Amino acid sequence: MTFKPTLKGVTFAVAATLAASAAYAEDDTIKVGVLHSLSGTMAISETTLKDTVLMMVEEQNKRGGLLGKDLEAVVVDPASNWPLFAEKARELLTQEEVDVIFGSWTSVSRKSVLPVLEELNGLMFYPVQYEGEESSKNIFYTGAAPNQQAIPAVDYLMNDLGVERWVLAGTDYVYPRTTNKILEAYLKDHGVAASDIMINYTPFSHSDWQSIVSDIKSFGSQGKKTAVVSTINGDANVPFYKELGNQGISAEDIPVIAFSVGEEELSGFDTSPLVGHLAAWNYFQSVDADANYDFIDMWHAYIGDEDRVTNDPMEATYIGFNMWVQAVEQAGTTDVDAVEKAMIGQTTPNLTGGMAVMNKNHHLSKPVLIGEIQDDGQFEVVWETMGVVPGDAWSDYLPGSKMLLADWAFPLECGNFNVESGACSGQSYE
Amino acid sequence: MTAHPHSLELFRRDRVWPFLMPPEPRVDVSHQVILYVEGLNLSFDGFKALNDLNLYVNDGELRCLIGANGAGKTTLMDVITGKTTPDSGTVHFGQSIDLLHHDEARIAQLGIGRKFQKPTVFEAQTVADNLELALKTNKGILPTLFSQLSSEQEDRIHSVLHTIGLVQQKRLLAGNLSHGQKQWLEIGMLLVSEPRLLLIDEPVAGMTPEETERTAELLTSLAGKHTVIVVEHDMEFVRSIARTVSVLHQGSVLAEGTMDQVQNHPDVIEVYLGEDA
Amino acid sequence: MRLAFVFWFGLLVLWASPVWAEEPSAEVNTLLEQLTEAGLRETQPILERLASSGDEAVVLPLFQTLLDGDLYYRRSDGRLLVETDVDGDDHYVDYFSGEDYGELGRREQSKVRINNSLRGYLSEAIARMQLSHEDPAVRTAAVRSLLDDLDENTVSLLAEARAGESHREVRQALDLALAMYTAEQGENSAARITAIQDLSESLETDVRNLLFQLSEYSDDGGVKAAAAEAMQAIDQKVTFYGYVDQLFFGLSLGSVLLLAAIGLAITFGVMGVINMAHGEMLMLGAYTTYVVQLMMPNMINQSLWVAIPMAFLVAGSVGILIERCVIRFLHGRPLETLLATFGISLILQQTVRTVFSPLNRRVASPDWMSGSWEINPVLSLTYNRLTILIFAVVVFVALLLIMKKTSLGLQVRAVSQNRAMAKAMGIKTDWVDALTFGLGSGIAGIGGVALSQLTNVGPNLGQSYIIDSFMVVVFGGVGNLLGTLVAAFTLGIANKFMEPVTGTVLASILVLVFIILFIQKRPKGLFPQRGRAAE
Amino acid sequence: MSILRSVLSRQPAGQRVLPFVVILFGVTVLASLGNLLVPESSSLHVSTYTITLLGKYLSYAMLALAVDVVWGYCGILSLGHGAFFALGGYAMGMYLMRQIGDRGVYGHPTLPDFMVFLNWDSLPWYWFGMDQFWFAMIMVALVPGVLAFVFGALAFRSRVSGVYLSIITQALTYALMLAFFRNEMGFGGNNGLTDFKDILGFSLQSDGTRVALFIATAVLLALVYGVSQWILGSRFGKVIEAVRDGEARVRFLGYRTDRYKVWLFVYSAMIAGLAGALYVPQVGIINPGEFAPLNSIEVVVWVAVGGRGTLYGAVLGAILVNYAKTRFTALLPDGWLFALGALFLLVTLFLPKGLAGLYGQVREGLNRHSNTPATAEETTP
Repeated sequence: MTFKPTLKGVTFAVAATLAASAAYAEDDTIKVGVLHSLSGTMAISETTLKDTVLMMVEEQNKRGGLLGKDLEAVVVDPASNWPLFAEKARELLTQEEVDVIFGSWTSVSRKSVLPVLEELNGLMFYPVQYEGEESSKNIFYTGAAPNQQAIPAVDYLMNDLGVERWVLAGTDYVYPRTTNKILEAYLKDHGVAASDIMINYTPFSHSDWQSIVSDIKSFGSQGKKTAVVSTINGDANVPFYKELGNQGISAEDIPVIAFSVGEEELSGFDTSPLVGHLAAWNYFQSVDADANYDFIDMWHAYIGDEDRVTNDPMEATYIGFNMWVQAVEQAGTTDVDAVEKAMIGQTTPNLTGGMAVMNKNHHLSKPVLIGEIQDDGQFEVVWETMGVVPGDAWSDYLPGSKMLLADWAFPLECGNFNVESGACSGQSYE
Repeated sequence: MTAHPHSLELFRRDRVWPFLMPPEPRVDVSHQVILYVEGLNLSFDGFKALNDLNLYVNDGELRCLIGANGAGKTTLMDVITGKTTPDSGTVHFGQSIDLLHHDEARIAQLGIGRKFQKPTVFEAQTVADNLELALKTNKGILPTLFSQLSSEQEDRIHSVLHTIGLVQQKRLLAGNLSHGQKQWLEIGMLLVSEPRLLLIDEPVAGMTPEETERTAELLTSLAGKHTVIVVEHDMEFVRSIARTVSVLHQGSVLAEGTMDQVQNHPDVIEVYLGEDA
Repeated sequence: MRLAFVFWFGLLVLWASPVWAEEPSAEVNTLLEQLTEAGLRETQPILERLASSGDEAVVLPLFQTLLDGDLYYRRSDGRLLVETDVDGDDHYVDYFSGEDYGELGRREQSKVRINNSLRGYLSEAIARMQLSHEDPAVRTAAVRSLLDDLDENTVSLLAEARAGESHREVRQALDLALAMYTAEQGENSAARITAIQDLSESLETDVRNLLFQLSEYSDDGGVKAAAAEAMQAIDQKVTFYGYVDQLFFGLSLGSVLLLAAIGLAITFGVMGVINMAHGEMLMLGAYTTYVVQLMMPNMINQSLWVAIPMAFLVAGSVGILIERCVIRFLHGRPLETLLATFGISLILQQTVRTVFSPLNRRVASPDWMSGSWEINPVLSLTYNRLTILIFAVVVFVALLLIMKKTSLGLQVRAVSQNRAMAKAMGIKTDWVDALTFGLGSGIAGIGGVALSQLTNVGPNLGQSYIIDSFMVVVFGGVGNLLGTLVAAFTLGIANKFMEPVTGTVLASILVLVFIILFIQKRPKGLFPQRGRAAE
Repeated sequence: MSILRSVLSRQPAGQRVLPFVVILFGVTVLASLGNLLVPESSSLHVSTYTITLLGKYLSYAMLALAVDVVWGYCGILSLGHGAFFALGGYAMGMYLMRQIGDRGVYGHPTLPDFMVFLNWDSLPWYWFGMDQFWFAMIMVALVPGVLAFVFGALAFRSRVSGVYLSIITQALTYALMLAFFRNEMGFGGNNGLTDFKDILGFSLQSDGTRVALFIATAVLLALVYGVSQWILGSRFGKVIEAVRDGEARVRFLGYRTDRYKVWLFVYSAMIAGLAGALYVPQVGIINPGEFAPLNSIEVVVWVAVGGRGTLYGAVLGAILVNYAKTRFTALLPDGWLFALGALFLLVTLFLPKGLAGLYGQVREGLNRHSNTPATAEETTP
């Protein structure tokens, strides 16, 4: 059939192809959707996670697949475009009919996908540390909540380093805003005066840090031990750290503790001037554990490059994937409702030598580690929590969410249950 | 219908609403002079394009401007039509209208039309559309949006088409016309806009001798009803139409008079034939 | 980092005894054994005992290696190792015997871990040991690093050093330290007040903090008043230097903008090509730097000198290619060159992403660009910013000379002003076009080398500078190189002086709004081309 | 009366509108029926995914149309139309946010979640009235319109044109992007507005609402198409085209071209705003990313690909390029930018009039047997 390139023909072609592609859902594989940006600004972080999921899928298939079927990864590229995340999620769920999605990095992409997941009853694993204040029936959060990263980090600075003055520096978006809000409340609870807290926000990809670093320098030279808590995002970190190094702010004078800087970010520049600055995560590549060494070997073998690093979101993906596999095996089906029920209470080894537990609020229990940057771009663990810390969906330090509780187990089955009013609001699933 | 007759008036399709009509420009020519140009000075980066230039043109006159390249002919036209603002000097249209206080569009609405050196017709539009755009009519936004050609206007366009000999090409895109035809079309656009004063820059450049002759006839016939200022290099042509000629040199008027007077003017001879003559 | 190691290693060899020297005494040996087994909290007592063992020849290099994070031990027997670079591979060498154990796997060796407080302890201990170092600069630095922690022991050490010190600067530093001690702990108020008055000349932050403490909490009224007065004097100077600092920041931002925009001032300003791929030329320059460093891993200090001409060639030839293949077909249609070059920019970005991966690449800074030039304790200019500022001006002057003094420049100007006439006069306009575009792109490539020292080297590098570049060129006036210079520095300084008041985001927005309004007022920029030719 | 008559009597324009409307409605009706009436098991079923995708394409088509009106017909290359689109989207988003009411995660009766989270205790003034659909819809057109008016009045009066104009429109959208990223602005910062529940009382998650939105988009696109065709077919349109080809000349004919340009720009901005408002409920989110300069440039490319200076070309270009994007990013994620970049190059080099001009170009080429490159003939900037 031939037609002139008219609007009519084209639109029909669109409709026809799209409709047709839905008809090919095969039943002999279990489909795993991968929703990570492969182009655009977020590609730099997310491409690694796509590779991690593909590696895990390959490994699982080597072990004989799942429920007697092979796993099949379906990769789409939402191109760092937030509305496209929703569209691609819909495509994965309705056209490709995937059984689970591993995806998203930024909060906004998760927020964009969330209504689609709830509408179509999909299942997604979100592997990045985030601001909390959310618990959806259809999402499992395998990254850290603020109480699994920020609060222990501040405890460490306060108790072990004797920090009295605080700079909270972040990129202007929701994660730093929430984290800093929580920290501000937390610090004030611990007797820190408002004049000893400096809060600063910068735009995405900020590249000229001269003034801010110099402000930090003078803020920090008032005689009290000062630390910077950095929630600066992605791109902006390299020029920030370069400026720190050049202006001679050493970790002994003013330590900077970061929540968004991991091995991957450090691999982009020379860390020798930054030795001793800190990061708080639930995993570091340098952790001395056999599970970790195995994982690193597997990663290097898969990616074919000994220089590639591993990082915390990769561990979160690893845990999420293994938990999902266990839950599917336990439920005997990939049906979302059954898997969701089976997920709660799942335990699986993490990469730091302990066990990760999925809690009723869809967040994990994880250990919190604090590492110092080394001159080879790795972190050296200098402190860790005694045991694991359960993730808290709703912060106890925010007035709006103090009274909220997430519990997806019977009988509550609510992501934001208001303890005071007894109401469960904001749910848009059926 | 008992509507007030005046309100009915509002909906007549051949009229725009009165409150949208700009006040009819009245050019006061009680002293017979329609254009006063006095003491114009203009320099670009040190180059004096106009140097204390004075020029008076009578109503209904046909005036030719001649002069070497860079004498300031085109710059003078730019100043009169509002394209360029002089450093000093005044330009008055009739007794009362100070042209320096108006922009190009207003000056055109006042009744000064201009034909450029290079024919600039709208090549992507038809010959008829080109003329329609040039019609003397309300040029405001809403009137233009809702306007329709009235039968008088269509007649007007048709008669101009006839004058410029493009009746056959009425529906042709202007871009497909020959160079001479474009020149004619541009003259037609001038005619259809019924200006009081026409500024015509090199009208016969690139025309065949026949066309040149017709142009000369047309321009002479225009004089009287309209005032015409022609800039031209073709001396034959100037001689054939000119009653009064002004010679521009280095931004000011060197001589003025009939062709013969000008040609025998000592200053002109000196400038054109060299100092040693 | 290997590079840093080489550097420090070199230093070590220069001033300390060779690393693998005599085997230490039994006491030290036991301590070292404990060191490899200790947890972070137990390390400091061991180090203190090591320091007090008195064996400086062993302890000083050991502490230095530890501080540099190069001290490892073998898991099997606890032998101390140093990580050493051998032909580009990390080898582990026995700390004492110098025996090379080759590359050891993750599970065979471990690092002797230190943390920030240990690092602090180590640098202080090293400083104390270095009070008698032969280099006066090292001695000064040692004294200054002790300022924040002056106890009786240290002070007596310092007083002793003062007695035998002959170098002027070291003496000044020592005097300052002793004055601080007197101001705080002096026997009578008169002595304390005199000391405080001496201190008011100093801009050291430790001094200021001490004075602040005294002015707020001192029991002695006279001391309190003197401290407050001294502090006021210091604060005035600090404010002044603050402005100087801001000005420098502004100039520095301006130089970055200049480097980013200067290539565009040629391609867009002179040729009228709206080159949306300009940012990618910057990116190519930055990646060239990366590749050059990959090819000469042991010569980072020299690599930039190779990278600059290379970047010019790479970006320049890509530019010529673009001109020959695309832009020459689009003469006189500036808006279409915008679309075409935008397409090119996407292709270049994706090419880089495919070849080098979407991850940022690590570009090392040469040593002469790290650190800062400390004019005084509150004013220090970072070397990289300073270098880039000078570099930007040099590039600008060079470009200006090319445009004004060479025949290429003359032809370029001729073609840009009147193509047909230039052609008629025998100028090969095609050739000139290609070279001009190549020149603009090449200059952008050089700008990219500079940017690689400041920011991320990744596929998005170009994108983040393209809008700024256009703003600078348009603000300065298209076709006017000097305008570009003035515009870049004006915007840089304006931005930096607004930032403290409005915050970063608002400052950028205000600058943009200002440019939009400015263009309304002067559509042709700060320095417009005038005359009929410009129409 | 005279208006109506003049609308109806403009035959040439009317003739061009009709086939477009017929095709558009045909597709719309078929797709809608395919979604609502055909059972899911059938191969003729049109999935909701397809419906939202088509809806998105049509809103993009409307945006492309808006750009074409100013660029193709008047030569104003706006690299900032994404700003008007996003502003319209935000106005709609604000309405949808207010519709959530107390169903947000914090359960606050009026404040959207992000405000509760920022500890605000009352709505900022510019959020008032946005709970009324009619008011929000006025804002959808008014806000972009006013911005375009202010910007246009400034720029066109001072005769900023060509490249300079393009670049300051880009600066405009960039500045707005930075501004909307700020959390203090009260538009949700980077996250923007999302998690909408319903529109006019209908759940946004039901197929019926989605189909209705899709149909509404199609109807409004047809309407806008018709009105634009009528405007451009009027003498106003002739003036506009004349401005594109020789603005100075038009001024000497007595038209105040700056005013013509301002009003056309305002009209175009309003269409863009409307397109944004239709886009937001269909994709479910609006955030400052829509202001990114890159987006605006992409729109220009759709128009260039389809063929500027023809309205159906713009619509065609938007739909085609976006369809290609959807397919490409699924099949070959790494290749998309290569393809898009190559598309830009090829179209500007070989198809200056876009696909819509392809037919004429081919015919001309056959007739003339000429070897001159197609590009050499183009005269418009």
